[in-house]
Amino acid sequence: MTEVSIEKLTKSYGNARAVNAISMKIAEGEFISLLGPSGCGKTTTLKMIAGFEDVTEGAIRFDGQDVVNTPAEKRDIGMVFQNYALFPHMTVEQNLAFGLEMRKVPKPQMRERIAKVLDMVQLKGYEARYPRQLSGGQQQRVALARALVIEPKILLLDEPLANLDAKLREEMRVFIRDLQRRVGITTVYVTHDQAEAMTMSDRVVVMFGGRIAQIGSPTDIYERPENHEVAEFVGQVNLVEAKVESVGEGTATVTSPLGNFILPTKISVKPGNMVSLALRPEAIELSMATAGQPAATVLASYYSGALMDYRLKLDNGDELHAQTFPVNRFAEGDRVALHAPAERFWLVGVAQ
Amino acid sequence: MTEVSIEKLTKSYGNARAVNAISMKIAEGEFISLLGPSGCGKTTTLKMIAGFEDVTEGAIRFDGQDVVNTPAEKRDIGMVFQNYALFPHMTVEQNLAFGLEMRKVPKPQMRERIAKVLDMVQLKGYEARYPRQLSGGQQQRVALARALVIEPKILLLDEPLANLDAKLREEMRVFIRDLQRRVGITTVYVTHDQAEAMTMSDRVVVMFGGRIAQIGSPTDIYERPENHEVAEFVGQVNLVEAKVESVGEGTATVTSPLGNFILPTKISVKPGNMVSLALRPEAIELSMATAGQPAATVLASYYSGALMDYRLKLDNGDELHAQTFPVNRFAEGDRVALHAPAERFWLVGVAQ
Amino acid sequence: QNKTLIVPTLGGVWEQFWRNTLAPEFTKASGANVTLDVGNGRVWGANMRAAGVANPPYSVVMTNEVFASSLRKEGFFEKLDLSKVSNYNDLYPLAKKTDGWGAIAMVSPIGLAYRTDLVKTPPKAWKDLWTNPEFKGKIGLYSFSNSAGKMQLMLFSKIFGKDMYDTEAGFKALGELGSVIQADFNLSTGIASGEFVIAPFDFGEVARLRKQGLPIDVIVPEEGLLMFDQTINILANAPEKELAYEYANFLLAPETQALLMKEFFISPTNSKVVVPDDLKADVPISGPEMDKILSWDWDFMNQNQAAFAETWAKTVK
Amino acid sequence: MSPGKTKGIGPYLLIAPAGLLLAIFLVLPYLNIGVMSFRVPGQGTPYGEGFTLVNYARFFADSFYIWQVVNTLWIGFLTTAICLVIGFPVAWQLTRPNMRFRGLAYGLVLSPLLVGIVIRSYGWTILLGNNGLINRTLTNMGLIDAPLPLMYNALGIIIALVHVFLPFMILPIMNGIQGIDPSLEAAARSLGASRATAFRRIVLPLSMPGIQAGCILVFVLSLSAYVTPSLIGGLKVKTMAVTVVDALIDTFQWPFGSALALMLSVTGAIIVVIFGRMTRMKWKVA
Amino acid sequence: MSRPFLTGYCLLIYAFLLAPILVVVGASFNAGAFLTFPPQGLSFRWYVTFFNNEVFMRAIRTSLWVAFVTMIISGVIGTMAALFHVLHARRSKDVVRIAMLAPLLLPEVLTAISLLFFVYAIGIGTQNMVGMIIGHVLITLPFVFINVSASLESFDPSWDMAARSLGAPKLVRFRRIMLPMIKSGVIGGCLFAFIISFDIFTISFMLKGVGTSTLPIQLFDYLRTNFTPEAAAVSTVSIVLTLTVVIISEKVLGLRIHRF
Ligand SMILES: Nc1ncnc2c1ncn2[C@@H]1O[C@H](COP(=O)(O)OP(=O)(O)OP(=O)(O)O)[C@@H](O)[C@H]1O
Ligand SMILES: Nc1ncnc2c1ncn2[C@@H]1O[C@H](COP(=O)(O)OP(=O)(O)OP(=O)(O)O)[C@@H](O)[C@H]1O
Ligand SMILES: [Mg+2]
Ligand SMILES: [Mg+2]
Repeated sequence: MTEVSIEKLTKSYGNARAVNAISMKIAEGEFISLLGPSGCGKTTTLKMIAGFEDVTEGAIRFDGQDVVNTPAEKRDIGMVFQNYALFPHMTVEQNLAFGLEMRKVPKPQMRERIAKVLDMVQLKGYEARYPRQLSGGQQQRVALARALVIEPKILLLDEPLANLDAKLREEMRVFIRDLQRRVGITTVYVTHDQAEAMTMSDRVVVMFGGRIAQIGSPTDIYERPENHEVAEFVGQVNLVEAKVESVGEGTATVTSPLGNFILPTKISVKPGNMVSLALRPEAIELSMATAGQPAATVLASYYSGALMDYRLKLDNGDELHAQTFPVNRFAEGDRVALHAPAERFWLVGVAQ
Repeated sequence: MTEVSIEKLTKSYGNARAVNAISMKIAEGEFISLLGPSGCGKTTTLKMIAGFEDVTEGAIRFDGQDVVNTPAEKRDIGMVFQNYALFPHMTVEQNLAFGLEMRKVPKPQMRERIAKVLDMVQLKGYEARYPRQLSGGQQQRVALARALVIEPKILLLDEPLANLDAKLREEMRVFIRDLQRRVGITTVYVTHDQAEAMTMSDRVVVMFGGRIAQIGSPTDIYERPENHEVAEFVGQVNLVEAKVESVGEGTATVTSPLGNFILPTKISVKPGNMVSLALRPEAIELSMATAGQPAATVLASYYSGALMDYRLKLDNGDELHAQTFPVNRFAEGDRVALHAPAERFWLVGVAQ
Repeated sequence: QNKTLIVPTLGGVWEQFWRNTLAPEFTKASGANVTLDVGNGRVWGANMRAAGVANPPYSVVMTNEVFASSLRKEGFFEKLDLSKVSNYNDLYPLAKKTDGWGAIAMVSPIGLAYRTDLVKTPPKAWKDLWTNPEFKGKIGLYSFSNSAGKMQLMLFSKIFGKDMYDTEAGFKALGELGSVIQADFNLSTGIASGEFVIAPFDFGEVARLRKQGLPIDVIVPEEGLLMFDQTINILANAPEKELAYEYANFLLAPETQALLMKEFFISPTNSKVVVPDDLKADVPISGPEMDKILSWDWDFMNQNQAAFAETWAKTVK
Repeated sequence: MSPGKTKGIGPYLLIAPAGLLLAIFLVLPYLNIGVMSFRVPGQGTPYGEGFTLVNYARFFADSFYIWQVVNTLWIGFLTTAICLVIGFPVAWQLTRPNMRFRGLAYGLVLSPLLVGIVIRSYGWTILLGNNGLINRTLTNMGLIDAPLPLMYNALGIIIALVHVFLPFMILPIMNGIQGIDPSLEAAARSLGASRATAFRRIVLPLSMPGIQAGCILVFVLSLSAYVTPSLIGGLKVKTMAVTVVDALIDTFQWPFGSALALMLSVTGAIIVVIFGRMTRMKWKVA
Repeated sequence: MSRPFLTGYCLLIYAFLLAPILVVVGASFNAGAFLTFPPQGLSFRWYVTFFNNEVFMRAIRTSLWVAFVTMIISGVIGTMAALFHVLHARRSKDVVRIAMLAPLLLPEVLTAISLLFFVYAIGIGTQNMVGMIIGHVLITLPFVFINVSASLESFDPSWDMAARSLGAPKLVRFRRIMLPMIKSGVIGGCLFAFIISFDIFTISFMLKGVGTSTLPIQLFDYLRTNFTPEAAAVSTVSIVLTLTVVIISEKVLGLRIHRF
């Protein structure tokens, strides 16, 4: 149960800043995800919180105490490393026992806890194996188990599920979330998987190039992205040209090929401005075209397991991407009608 | 342009068989994915094809030639290793150049090819970095680039995108697929990501515990899984109790809480048998309940970015999982009607 | 084309002197080239044994009598053809002890040296090592592996027992000597650094140390002197026998002996050499005084050295 | 490592040059020595007629020699242990990424080897001797009355051996440490291990290949060292190597010397094998 | 261990390593004619003497040459043997190791003597330096072997696999991938081989070619008779030379491998 607060945290490698003056406050027991493209500084941030990278500038506080000079082992953290960092000379069991030994957990209790966690990560029977005798995914699970078994105050997870299949991943998520809630561990979770970040986190931090682009709840991030980059990063997005007709109190009325809408606006617009309407592909529903509705032509359709992807062409030439369940299938060249509720649109500034 | 054929390939570690008598034929220029839970033997299979693991039993043929005794370096393969295996003492550029040097590609052409690939994996400007100065995802991309730049006859990719975010992943997929098609590289792709396997592959091989469970096109695998395990693995699946009413020529008529269907059957059933009806969550459409339709009560709903997940309870007490776009949202306790087309159901044998 | 004689020589200053002075002299006298081969009795012995009696790598060898005597037994050397060694007759009797099988070309008498600054009562006899408490724990000795070590044993046996064969007495005395510091070859370091203050030293060495500024002096003990000897031997199957004889004769010549005396403060073995006054201090033993040098039964020593070495190791502290 | 390679004669070509060299120039010459050790000791000749076990009997019958073996092993063991303890931190520091003056430090580590044995012993005599710098300083300061026995005993031998063998411990350990991923240490600390514990539980065991190599080298070298023990030990401490050398080249007891030498070598070899087995890296063996 | 403590500790060790050498270096600047410490006044006269001493200079040249040849031969075959030992030997591991260590386990004198008899038996004799160099290779081989073995233990086979997947033949893989990864072991082993060969006494003494001499022999003989500071000067010069070589190789080759 520790509150973590970060202030203007910066890490430079030579002239380049891997992490650039980021600030955030993570509440006790909160589950926060770091989301961002490869190389944006997620691992670096995590390592600074853990105490493995020197802080170039800024402060890190646990419960108000500056910990920049506290050695890693005194911070009571559990960490899953992106490259696992399993101890090659210890068996799976010894790897898990290590943290417990440091905490002087009595032997019988230790054995019990290890057995429980191993069971959860589905590696029962692998106790005596050395890391190099395990598959990639198995190693990753050992790394996860090793960090979880100590039930630390702060949990730092660096893409801990990247090498697992969907089923296992799902089960691991539940397991992590359960433990985290039960013990009340403040958790920072690094993932490249938007869906994972969305389903697991209390809040999501989106980073780009060492800076924080947005912090907010998953719904915030997904449905009210503060800028186009965030919107694009956390999901696919369609941009449709629109024209501002009139401006009201924090809202604007726009006309577009998809219809006319009154939308809240955070950017300053004037009547007559050309803007972009943003819309997620899965917000679009398709049906056979009937007259009087916004319509489009199917350019291409892809099947991807659970979903159908359509590339559509509006009559004004703009292209759209729609994603639906493969209940009704449309073929290339079909005319389809588009439906999308007004609240799924948002304005993203002047279209170039 | 090489045809790869594998026959009764087996790899034992002591008594345990990591790969157990698998056979398959990969056509020239085909793109095949190995899909399966962690530890099922994917990496081991790949390494045997590459020539890095001794074959305990069985044969591997490239274009009909047995290669079991051909050293790896003579097999003209490109491989991305699960742990990258970048050369730590070489810069990014030197890592990429290595394979080209082995092929005696002239300097100017080499430089050009490296620049092109680096551009594709979005690592322009990183030429002079050493692997240790890169983030996890960047390293993975270098590993990918290193295997691709040599344009080998056979490409073996072991979870090459596991550490990348969705956007980059998507772009890399297109890049890999493009190159693979253009050069006609026979490709074996290991992934834990079902969707990836589905979208990229000509055929998918599903493995469990060292054995092949099913080989088939993505649609085959997803929509006509040969058994329950495969079905479960490549996507979520609902099982509904049903009763066989009558049996026809390869078909059976069943009654179930979701309605009555005539379904093709591969398993032998007799009238009066209790069987399971399988159905994917996303095949279910929900609407407000009206009389006369199969209906259920919403137990819980989760929001996960693009999708809504519902846990539903049928009136007979069975639970179902449905996945829809968040167009209509239902709350806990709502009564909903269920729709699902008959062709999305399949029979999976006697329910226990 | 000139012939070449391989001349085994000791290293360091010896080699330098041979290279710069003696070899050119010999070349001038004989017209033959000289190849110097640095080593010592052990190496030459090993080389000759390895090569075998029939094919020795050398024609002439000058080494300690202790090595020479066993090699002689093994048949490597021949009895000197005295007609070819005209200088043999001028040698002191001491130098002719080998019965014509070799001739001692150099003698470095060994006395008892002590640090003049660290010793209050200078010694007079070997016995003083036991009796003067000043020396307790500060005595240096040659180890048994050195030929001087073997002589020490025979000397002490003679002093404390019936004769040199009474080694029981000798060892008993050695045991009573208490702690001594042994060195295999180099005693100079120890005495220079003051690790011990008294030890057997050859006169030449003492002279050198004194010249280098070390406060050291050496006495001729009442019981007599030991010596490092260098016997010159001719190989029975020498590849260059004529030259070898020429060289042997050259070494024994008074002119050569004088040169060696000046350089190394050895006691000349050729009776025709006169020690000039300015060298008297550094070469105190010459002429009739050569009688003070005791001689030893090397056959006895060689036959029993295995047992003696073991007893020595167990006895000397 | 990678398979396909272990097949055929390929790998044996790697060991062939060393194997041949040792077979021709070590094993063959030593056959002679092996035979020699069964010869009848000679009188004034290297050996006499016929064969006998008397040389070995003489070794086993005399506690003087048995004790020498014990003594030699003990000195070897202590030297190795001390080298390990004082060498490891130096090796560790030399591999730190931000180490400055690495070249210089590396050179310093090697420096004891650069001074010939005689000169080096002279240096020690100046320092450790009864009349040496240390003893003189302490005496002048009035701290001691009689000189401390720093030389002419096992202590002096061990000091001098540690000094000259330290490089043989440090370099292999450095090689071992360089193979350790620093994130393993980080992982240990994230689990609550202090620097010291992480060092002890992670760095130390993972440097085992280097430690093993260093210990074997130092131990073997200590066993066969004879110049240092004879110069620094003033021949007061009997070690096997010194006795062997005496027997072989000073007193011409070739049969007995050969027997002693072979006993010493076999003992050393057995200890090396046992040590190798004890420190086998289980996690590397399939 | 905390950083300052570690640094302090290491400085102490370096002091220990240097102590007797400083004595020697100090003595070499002795103005007096005798090898004493502390020196009686400072001067370079013994260096001048040394550089003008043709015998020493020739011995140094011989030693350097022999050490160089020895280092190359030992370096190559010792590394090969280590490769076999770590990568290929299974059951023969112990045997290979003991065999490779044998030259150190056996007393150098005995090796020297038996080799001397052997070279005469096969007709090489000591007319040239072949016998001596063989002896030097025997003695230095274990050092290369042990050092290379130790660094090979931490070579990750997946690097080799990656290189093979890129089509690199065995020798190229060795030169471009493995050698850079084990270079500290190879350099360490070769340095040992060089330095030890430079310092070998007994083998050289017994087996040196007739009429030649190496520095340790010269020095040894010299010290028997001339205990002057010149000997210390010789040592000092060889330390300085080697230190320079090591520092330059650190700058040029980098003695540390950047793996992580
Ligand atoms: N050296 C070994 N000794 C014993 N078992 C091993 C060894 N290497 C791998 N295995 C086992 O073989 C099985 C297959 O391993 P493999 O690496 O092929 O799995 P995978 O399908 O690649 O899994 P993942 O998706 O987790 O990477 C695993 O159960 C693993 O534990
Ligand atoms: N030692 C280093 N020297 C220079 N740059 C570095 C170093 N380590 C990391 N970087 C750079 O810092 C940036 C941030 O790296 P970081 O590992 O934090 O990324 P990340 O967000 O974890 O990415 P990924 O998702 O790919 O793991 C990257 O651009 C990387 O190239
Ligand atoms: Mg990262
Ligand atoms: Mg795998």
